[in-house]
Amino acid sequence: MKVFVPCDSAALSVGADSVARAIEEIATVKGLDVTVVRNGSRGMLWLEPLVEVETSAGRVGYANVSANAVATLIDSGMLEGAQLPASIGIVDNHEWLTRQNRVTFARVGISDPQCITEYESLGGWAGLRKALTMTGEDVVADVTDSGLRGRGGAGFPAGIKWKTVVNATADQKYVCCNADEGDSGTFADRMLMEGDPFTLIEGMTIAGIAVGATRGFIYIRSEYPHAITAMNTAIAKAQEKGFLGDNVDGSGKEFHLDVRVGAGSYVCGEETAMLESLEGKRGTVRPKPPIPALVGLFGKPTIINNVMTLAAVPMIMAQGAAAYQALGHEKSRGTQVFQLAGNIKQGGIVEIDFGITLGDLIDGFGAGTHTGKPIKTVQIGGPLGAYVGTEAWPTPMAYESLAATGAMLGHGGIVVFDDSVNMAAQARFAMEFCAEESCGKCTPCRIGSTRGVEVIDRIVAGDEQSKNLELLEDLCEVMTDGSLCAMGGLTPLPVRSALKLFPADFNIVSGGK
Amino acid sequence: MDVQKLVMMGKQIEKNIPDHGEAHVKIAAHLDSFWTPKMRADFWAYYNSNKDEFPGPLGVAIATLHSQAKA
Amino acid sequence: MTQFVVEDLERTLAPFRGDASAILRALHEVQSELGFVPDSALDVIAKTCNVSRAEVYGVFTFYSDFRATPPAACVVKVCVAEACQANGSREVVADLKAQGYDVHTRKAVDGIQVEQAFCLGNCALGPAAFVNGQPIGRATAESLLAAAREVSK
Amino acid sequence: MTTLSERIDPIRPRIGEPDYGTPRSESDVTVTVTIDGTEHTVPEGTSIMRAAGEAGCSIPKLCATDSLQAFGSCRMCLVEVDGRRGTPASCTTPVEDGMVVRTQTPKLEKLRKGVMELYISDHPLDCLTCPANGDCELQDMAGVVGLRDVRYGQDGHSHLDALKDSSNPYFEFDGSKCIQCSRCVRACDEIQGTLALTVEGRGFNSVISPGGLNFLSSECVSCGACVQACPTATLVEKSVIDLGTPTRTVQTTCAYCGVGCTFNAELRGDELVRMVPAKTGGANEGHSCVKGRFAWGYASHKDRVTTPMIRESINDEWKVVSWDEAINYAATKLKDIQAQHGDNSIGGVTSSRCTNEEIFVVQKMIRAAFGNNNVDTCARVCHSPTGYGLKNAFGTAAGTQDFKSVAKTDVIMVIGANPTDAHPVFGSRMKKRIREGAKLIVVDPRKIDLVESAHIKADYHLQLQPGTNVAIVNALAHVIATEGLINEEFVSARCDTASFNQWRTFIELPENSPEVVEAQSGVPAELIREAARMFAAGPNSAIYYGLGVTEHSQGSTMVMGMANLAMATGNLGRDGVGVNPLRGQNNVQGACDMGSFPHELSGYRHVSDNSVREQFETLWDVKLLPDPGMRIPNMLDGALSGEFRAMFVHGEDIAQSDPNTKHVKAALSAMDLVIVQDLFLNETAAFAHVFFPGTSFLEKDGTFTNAERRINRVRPVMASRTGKQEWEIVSELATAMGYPMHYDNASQIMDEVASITPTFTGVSFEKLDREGSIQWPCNDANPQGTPIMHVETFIRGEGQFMETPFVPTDERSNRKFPLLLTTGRILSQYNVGAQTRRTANSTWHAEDVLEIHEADAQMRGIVDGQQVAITSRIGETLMKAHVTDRVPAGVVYTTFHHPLSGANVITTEFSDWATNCPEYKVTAVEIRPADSSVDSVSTLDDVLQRV
Repeated sequence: MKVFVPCDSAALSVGADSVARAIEEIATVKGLDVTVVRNGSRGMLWLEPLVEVETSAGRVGYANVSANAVATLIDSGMLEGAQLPASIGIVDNHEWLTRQNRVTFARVGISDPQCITEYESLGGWAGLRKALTMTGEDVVADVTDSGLRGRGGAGFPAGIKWKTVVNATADQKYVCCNADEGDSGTFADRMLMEGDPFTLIEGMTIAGIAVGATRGFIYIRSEYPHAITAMNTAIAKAQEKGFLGDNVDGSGKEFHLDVRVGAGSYVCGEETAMLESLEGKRGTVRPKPPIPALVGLFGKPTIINNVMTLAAVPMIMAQGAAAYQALGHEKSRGTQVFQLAGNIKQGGIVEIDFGITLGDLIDGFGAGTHTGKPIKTVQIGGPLGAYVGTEAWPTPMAYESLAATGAMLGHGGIVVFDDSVNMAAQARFAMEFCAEESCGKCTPCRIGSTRGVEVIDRIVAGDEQSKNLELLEDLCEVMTDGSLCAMGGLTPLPVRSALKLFPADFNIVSGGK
Repeated sequence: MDVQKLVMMGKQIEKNIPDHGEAHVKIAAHLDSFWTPKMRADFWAYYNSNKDEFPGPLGVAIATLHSQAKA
Repeated sequence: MTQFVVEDLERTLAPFRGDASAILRALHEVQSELGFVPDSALDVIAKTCNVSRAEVYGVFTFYSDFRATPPAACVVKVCVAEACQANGSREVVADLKAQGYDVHTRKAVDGIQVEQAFCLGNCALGPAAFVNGQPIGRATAESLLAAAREVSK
Repeated sequence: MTTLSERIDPIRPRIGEPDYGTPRSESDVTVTVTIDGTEHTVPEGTSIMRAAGEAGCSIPKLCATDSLQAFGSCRMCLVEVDGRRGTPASCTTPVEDGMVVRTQTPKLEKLRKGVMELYISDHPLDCLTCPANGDCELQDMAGVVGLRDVRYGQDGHSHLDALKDSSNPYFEFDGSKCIQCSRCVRACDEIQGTLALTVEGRGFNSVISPGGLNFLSSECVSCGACVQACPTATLVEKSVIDLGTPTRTVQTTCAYCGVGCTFNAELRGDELVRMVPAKTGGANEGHSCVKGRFAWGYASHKDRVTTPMIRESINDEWKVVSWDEAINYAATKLKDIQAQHGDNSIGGVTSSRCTNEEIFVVQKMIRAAFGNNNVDTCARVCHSPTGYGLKNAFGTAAGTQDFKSVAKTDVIMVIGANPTDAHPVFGSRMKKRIREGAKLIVVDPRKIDLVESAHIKADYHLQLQPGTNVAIVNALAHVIATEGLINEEFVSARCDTASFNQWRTFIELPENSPEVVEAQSGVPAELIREAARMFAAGPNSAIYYGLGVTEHSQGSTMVMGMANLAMATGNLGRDGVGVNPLRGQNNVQGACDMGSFPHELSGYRHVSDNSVREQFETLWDVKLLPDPGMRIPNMLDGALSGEFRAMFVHGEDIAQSDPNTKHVKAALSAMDLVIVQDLFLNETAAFAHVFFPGTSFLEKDGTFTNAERRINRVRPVMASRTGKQEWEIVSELATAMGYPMHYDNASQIMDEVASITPTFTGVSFEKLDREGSIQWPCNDANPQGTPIMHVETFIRGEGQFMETPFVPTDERSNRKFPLLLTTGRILSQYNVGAQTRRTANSTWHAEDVLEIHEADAQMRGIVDGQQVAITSRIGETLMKAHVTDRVPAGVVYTTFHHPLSGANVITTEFSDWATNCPEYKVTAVEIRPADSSVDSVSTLDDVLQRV
């Protein structure tokens, strides 16, 4: 009998390991034929640890299981799929999942992430095998035709980037996966790497084969130790099975993949800073031009894509560009892996076509706040994203429609705050975070962020408020238009939006003083 | 100059100029180019009374120079 | 640093010999070996990777992970980024400070040291934390200190 | 309290060279761009900033400077480009054809002002008392953008209380003034290649750091590139702090090594404030080293003698006399000696430290007024084999390339040279090329920095036993000949067939095989084979060599061996190849060019050539001798045998620099008259009867010729402290001896050189002032000079191959003297140290030390830092031991910068067979611990007495 206990680090953070141990111990004591499978997480994080028991009717879920409760649950028939207070029924039938369209996350939570044969049995390697029969140009054309856009935040069409690299002449090219998922409120990359690492390996291998890059790197932040282990283990297995190495799946083509680990720097998620860090250097931002597609890692043509972008590629190859292109909203094609985070009742992964409204995500999937208090604001797209109020609920979640409201999708993280939040503190934090994490290269970001904290403090303290409001506005302009990268360039977004939506939190006296 | 020094220098030159039967010409040219007349004369004087010490092209060279009235 | 440790490090770092792109990896390696990066290790890394000491120093000081002194027996990292703020991480940090654990000074008390982190990727179950690398969700000052004491026992 | 605008002075015209912000693009393709409504055509790859700057509409900037790659950090140079979003930085954005750029719009003005406001919010408002006042780019830019008010105030978080680092003797780092432009860090990386600087921390807490140490204890080599790159007073010369900002500039040439860097001497009134390397300098292109940049204070050192002095006997006190008295005294004595002992009883030595003009008049005085050819030069003891060898092979006694050529080299072979210490500015060029991917072969007994240092690693280090150069070069050539790697096409087209065939037969002999040579040299045969293949593969392979080649008993053979190797592989006559001597002193090349050798007149023409001699005789109105005169060793030997009685020593310290000090001193003591012309009472002056005070390079008017044959102008930065130019003194001495010589100025002397020297006919001060510098040959055939020689044919016609049998030196290690001592230079000191020891450079290298391998040290009970006695069969000296793996077992090494340790006390009389260049690089020695034993204490006394 198979029992599934997630190995995802979010599940671990609420005791999944001890639950798994408890089940094994009791099964041993009782002489039960139980195999505990450590699957990825289904993404219904508020239910973790979510134990699933395989039954003839399907996998029955038991939510929020604690190690202490395991004995009682087993005694009460959990291993037989009994209906208990903790039970959520057949997991696949859970409305939270049935409403979604899991493409990139199709296998996450289903399988043992490190079982390479199970990966194959669930459709893995089909995309790679197909790509190996095609020319690089044709693979790139398929990616272009699918409409896949970079999921890291900028939304740049992946196919165009790949085409630049495929057309570049060089003795060495690289594929770099940006797994420096540093935005607060985002965890999709981590969950995919922990929950279905072979998909990322497959996506990167396809990219490498397509553009003629023989080496790839996955840059993972050090805050993700479990993802690092998962990727390293999976890479070793893929090498052993011949999906990586000098002769990818017997094709005679070469692709080598390595994990590189960050060391506590948010800005290394910026692609050029990531390149510097991959070269072992200080993670400072490079000016563009030249673009990394032409002059990237070690000065060579380089594809840089986010985990979600690359993980979408196997499906696009396996099922065809049209299938992916058929999903989505306007110019935002395919699905987006939204992450519901912060003060939310039902937090987790929602993969669904672009175009779902913000309100549907938060109220429909999220079911309001965790604390039960009213929602005051939502920050979309990480620490550099705008704060919005409930007036934004009807906005379709897609690149252009969000941009039109002055917000941005970013990496698809949505952080919910209840009405206890003070938005001046949040605006100050945005500047503080920038001051803490700025690489320090360009002046607007390096000095501006520190001044931003000071000016906000003066505004809140009521010190020459109108003068300082004007100064803050000027500073935001200098940072937005003058910064070298998005770190300094977008920090004003949360600041300005907080100020605009919630001036009272800044103690602003009408008319200033 | 101490004539023994000149002998040492001459022999060193002889050792460093490979001989295919024409080394004495090269040695003579070298001494002609770089040695003062007095050095050549002193050396010849020594050579003249110690010919046994110079069985090789160096002796031929200094003799040649002398015959051209350059030593 | 004793000669013995230097030789140990040279052995540990041998795979990076002559590789200027390995500074960051070498620093990770040293820190995982010793728990911190002693000043003399910077010179060993520089020599190994065939780079200048200044380059190593620049990298060492850029990344917040690296420490110049040995860590406490237990290191607690509390996320203070937005999603965890929304779930009260500011309060957790304040509670910890009230008990003597300051995320800014990182001063160790009873073998426990508390640091702040920006996002641990557990944003739906915040406040998120790590106790010596072990993830903790829905953290409170009490739950963290309890876990930390368990670890440093 | 003064207001901000009062504190920020209005911009004044600044001395110094224009700065276009980003380097020149080398592209041949041009694009046309519209900047502020006007079209400009520039090379593709030019930045918007440079295009605008060249067009005269300069864009505000702080982090950009045209000696460094664009960085894009300050955000002062933002512009608007039609059809593009946002405000790109003009430094990092290359122009494109048809691009329309606006550099001045209200939006840009507001942004720039906003950025400047941020800068000033973290910068002290002390412009008026700041050492960079009037020479500060931040101050200039604040003025340009019209910043009047800093609304953030200065109470916020700041670096105003940052500590100063004054550890470097020459410059100070004041972190409170730093704007984090990283120009210093980038200069250390891109220009110097040391990477001693970095940014510590990140974000607002970023600070510049020499690797977490202070500047002095860091990897910093004090080249000054960071100081020069700094746009504020963060990194500033202490002399500027002490004396104030300079107000005028005089361009001149460094007087240290053979690189010949061009400097702008910056003065405040008549006081020299600093020396700044000139971007227009042909050899250095804006770079410098610690010696040229900072170590010029010796020129005004209290030890300088500025008045003539005479004495009857070297046991007497010196008597200060007038110039007339000194000159007449010397002339009368010289004439008396000649009357008594014959015309050939006197002679002189020219100095490679002096100008071409000074050298020319000295050799002219000797040939015309002394009436003999007893003239030699200190090149005798360094690069005379280069002259001999290269002249035989190619027809001219000079290096084949310009320094820039190395940028096109694919395989660099460095033999017996240590460029990062001895020729640092060229060393940086070389390192840059190596970092770009050029292969490197180092042939040296010692592990020099090029073998392994930050970002540099030799592909092959042939760590040979001292004295086996020729064996190695033969083995390299043997591999090339026997493995079919000879460039037959080049050889048949360019070289003499008969000599080639003879050489080929010789070089293919088994005695030259790597396997045989391995036993002689200690270098594994396979390494020699692989290095030879790499060199032959090129495609552009170049040889760079130094005194480790020439200062051997087979120095000349080795030079010819390298010439053979270059010809056999076709590596001559184009960019990126060649045989390149790295000359020791600033004007070794010039001293040789000017006819300083006893057998040659200017332009390397033998005195026996009647037609040449007749030209000089006509011009000088004097009869010249057709036979070669005495070389320095001949003169010294002649002094001991009584035939040579008087010597004019022009700016050379033979008592310290020539081998076997004891012998040299005995010879000097034996002479009736020694005339020394020098800045200081040097070791040789102890034996002198007449002392003519010399002028420092800062007082000279003339030219130096560097290792790449580049004639650079030397201009007087200050008035002569002796009241005379050195060529004046020499002319007056000649006149007093009865041969009238007179020049109104140095320019006339060069005109005379040009009138009679075929390789110099196109050279004049006027032309040099116009062109900056010229590489000879410069004549009707090459009016703009000759950066690369032997392009179509060799000067001598066909390249001449020479057989180069390996003849081991007679100096061998044995049971009594089991170690081989070899010598070299260190970065901070220069030769005998007469100049550098009189500067703060001694901070880095206060004494010579003996490098010894751990195995040799252990065997003798020697520990690091211990005083040891070094004994050769010639003498003994004392030094501290430094136990290191830089030298292999069996070899010890020292520098020769200090008279106290006096390495030449122990060097031998052996010399190059062809040129008598001393064999400094091989001395058999024994080492023993020297402290605590009675015996060694008395030895130390001996040493102290000797010096």
